[in-house]
Amino acid sequence: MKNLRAMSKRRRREMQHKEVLRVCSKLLIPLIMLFALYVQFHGDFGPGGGFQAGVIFASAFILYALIFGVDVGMKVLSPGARRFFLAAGLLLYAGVGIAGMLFGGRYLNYSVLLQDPVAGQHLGILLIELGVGVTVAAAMITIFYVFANQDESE
Amino acid sequence: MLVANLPALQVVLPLIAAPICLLLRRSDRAWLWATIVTWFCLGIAICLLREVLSVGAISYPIGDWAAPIGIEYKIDLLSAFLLVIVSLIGAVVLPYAHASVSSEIPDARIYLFYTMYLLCLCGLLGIAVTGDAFNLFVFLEISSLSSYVLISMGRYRRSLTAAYRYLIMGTVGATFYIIGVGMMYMMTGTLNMADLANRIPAVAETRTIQVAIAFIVVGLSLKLAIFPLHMWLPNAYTFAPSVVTIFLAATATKVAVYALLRMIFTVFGGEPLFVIGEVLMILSVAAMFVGSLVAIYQTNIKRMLAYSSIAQIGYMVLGISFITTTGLAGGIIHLFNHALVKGALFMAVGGMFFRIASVRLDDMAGIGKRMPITTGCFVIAGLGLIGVPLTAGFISKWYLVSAALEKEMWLIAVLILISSLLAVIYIWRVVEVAYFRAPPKRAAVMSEPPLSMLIPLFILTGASIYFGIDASRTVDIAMAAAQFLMIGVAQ
Amino acid sequence: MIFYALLTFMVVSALALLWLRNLFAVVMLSGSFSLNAAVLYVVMDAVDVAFTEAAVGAGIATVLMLGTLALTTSHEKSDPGVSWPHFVVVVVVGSALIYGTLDMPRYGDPMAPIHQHVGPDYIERGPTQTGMPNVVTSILASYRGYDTLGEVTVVFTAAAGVLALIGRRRKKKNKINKRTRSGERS
Amino acid sequence: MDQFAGLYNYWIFIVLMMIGFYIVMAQHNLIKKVVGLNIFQVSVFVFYISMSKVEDGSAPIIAEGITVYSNPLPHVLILTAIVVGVATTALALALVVRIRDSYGSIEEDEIEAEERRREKHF
Repeated sequence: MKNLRAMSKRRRREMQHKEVLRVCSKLLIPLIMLFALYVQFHGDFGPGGGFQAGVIFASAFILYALIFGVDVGMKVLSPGARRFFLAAGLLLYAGVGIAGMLFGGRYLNYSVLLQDPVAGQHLGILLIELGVGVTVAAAMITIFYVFANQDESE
Repeated sequence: MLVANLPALQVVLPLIAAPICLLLRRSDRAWLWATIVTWFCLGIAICLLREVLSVGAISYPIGDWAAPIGIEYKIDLLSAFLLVIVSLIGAVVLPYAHASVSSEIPDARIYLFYTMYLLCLCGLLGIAVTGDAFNLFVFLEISSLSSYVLISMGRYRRSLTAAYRYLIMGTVGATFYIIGVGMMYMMTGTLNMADLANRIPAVAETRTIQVAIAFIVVGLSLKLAIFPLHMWLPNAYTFAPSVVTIFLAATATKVAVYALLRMIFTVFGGEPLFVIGEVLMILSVAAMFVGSLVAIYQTNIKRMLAYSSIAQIGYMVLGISFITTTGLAGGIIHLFNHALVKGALFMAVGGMFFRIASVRLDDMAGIGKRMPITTGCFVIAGLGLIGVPLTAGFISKWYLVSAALEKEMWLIAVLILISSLLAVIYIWRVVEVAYFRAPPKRAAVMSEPPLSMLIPLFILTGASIYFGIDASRTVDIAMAAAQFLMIGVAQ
Repeated sequence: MIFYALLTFMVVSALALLWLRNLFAVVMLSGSFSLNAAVLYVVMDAVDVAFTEAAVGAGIATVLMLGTLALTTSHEKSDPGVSWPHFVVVVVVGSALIYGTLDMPRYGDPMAPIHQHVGPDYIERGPTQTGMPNVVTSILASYRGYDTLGEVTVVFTAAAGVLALIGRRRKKKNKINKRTRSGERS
Repeated sequence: MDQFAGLYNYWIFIVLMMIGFYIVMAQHNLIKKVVGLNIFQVSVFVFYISMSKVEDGSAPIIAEGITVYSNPLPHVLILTAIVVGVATTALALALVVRIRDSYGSIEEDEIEAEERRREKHF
């Protein structure tokens, strides 16, 4: 048990010396994020959407934390910020539903959001997919950091 | 405008409140927020019940997509009644929670506790209003996941294993449920409950539908903790924080009973109902006896009440298994009464735990003299559990017995009475220890819990007496709901 | 053909899980099982599901399991042997399911009930009502948007639940441990 | 044997489900139980997706020149179910970490023995 932990610590120290890995990941991470955004906003036409985008976006953070250490990764997104995004995505989604109500439709009716129902649907779907993406990404990052952070507690 | 949207708001209000609660962070603010929200939920539920009573069932297509295409919320008398039960308990528990939770859970996690509480409430309410078989699964999982976390927040390490075991069994149950829903969908092409009810008779003879029904019933029975699928329940109730035990014991199993009722009466209907009824009858009688007998031998008062819950779930399911209007009404009344009675009992135990930090029977010696109000409420609620006349429990058992007599099942009627006597034994054990045993010397400082915990206890205990003396309102609603459900059988 | 190759591989990996004692191998195998399922989804035309399964099932779940292994242990203690009561339960449940398949519409049958009722309706109305060629997105986000809201809530619940269970234990960890243990004794 | 043609796939899914179900019930290791639960659920998902398939159909993304699409509804349901599944897994694993911390073991039989040793208190 102790060995394992020591090993993972040693490995992290070694990782910090792996120049190739660090350079490559620095190149990769923006690409991963870009791909996440593509998946997020292209979900209407091809496969993809908020869930997949959120997970891919989170994987960029996870990769960063794996290579540069969890502590460094934690600094990029503080616990408070993670909690904020976690709640914000869900609130955005539920809020779009409430907006539908305020505009005279039933809950989650997007057609009433704009004058043209199809455009309204488009807007509604865009917003709720954004909400999904934000919450899923924040949730995955939170869960990963919490698990990764246990390691150093002893 | 808001009034027309009440069905959605009933569920969405706690759903939106939960992330806000997460952002509040500070324990007191989180508690205050959760309290306000739950009382609003209760208000909405009462409005909905009144509306259903005056204009009949409400249908609410979410997103304005008509039924089989979109998800529909359907509130008939039964679901409105259940909404009131769940949100009533949810609201009454929170004032109680303030003192209890801060004594049992580390301060840094209290806001997470209330977040989970709101999510659990949201899930349970969502199950009660939905008219869509798959949507039921989603909300079932919201309530389940949050209750796993709530249970694990107990102060024993066994809370963790209890939560883990519940998680495994609950997830297996939910997976069984989606297997069943998948098979039904395969044969009918729809997920909407009303639409399913229309389309199932045409394919009711197929083996696929028969297996689908079996899987749905087994899956929900796991959630319901009906004997012999009750293994997760005793530990989960025993080791959860007091507030969680009160809330789950009074609502979660009731909602599962509702889901079972909804599926077998509204969706399946017809022939298979009677087969399910026979199986459920045997299991529920077994549950009544096994639960009560095991309860007698417990030395931990929470575990005793947990086993008693298994027996009481047996009574509710027994009512369903008669498949008559009286039986159903008895089951539904018992669902309501048991929520009040068990809520009150667990609240009293939580109050004792608050002072003596133990739930072992031996540590309760002489507690009747030191905490007379709490113990008094425990005894009154205990009488309700037994089913003494002038308590709520009497009304429901009266209907159950008369349902048995109606079907000329003398044996069942006798068994109901005998198993009620078993409840006398385990409640008496507590009374004996509490009043007739000398208190240990170190217990000199024992005193009543704070008023914020006593008032909710009074409300539930008082209600359990009130609904025993003037049962006309609950009986009327339960009878009407039962008649409405029986329409599905006649077809 | 590829369909059956994938299925065979899935059966083999699931069976191997029964015997493997090394938890690291178990987790990796379960990840590859998910990945296999993802490819199978593509074969069955469910591209969105495949995408999610690959990212969530094979990706995140595996990462979390590896994290758990690092925190606990990576080797299973003893072989529990065959548990006959459980085996009987499994055989009964499995036979019930197989009995249930006997009246099912055949695989790929275009006349199956699900291709007659609500399903094709979505394909017809989806693009015109929501302006999205991807019908899965239009159902997910609009027609059954409420399910998706519930699903996001589940994700939220899981994240908040993980925080409640193991969040921020760095300083308080030992204290909590002691408390739980003494709670047991009291 | 012609009467069973087109059902074999379902049977294989059922075998997979049952292997997962068996692992959940019979294995003592808590992590392995979670893996079993995953296998069980993924197999149910595969079963759902297989019912949406239409012969010669294609993915339900509307494009010109394609007339037969598979049924999109099961896809949506399973998308939801997958995410619910991973949420459950995350919670289960968090519980396992806590259990290991307070019991020093993740083997069910050892934990039960430990609990029974202290059972007299309950």
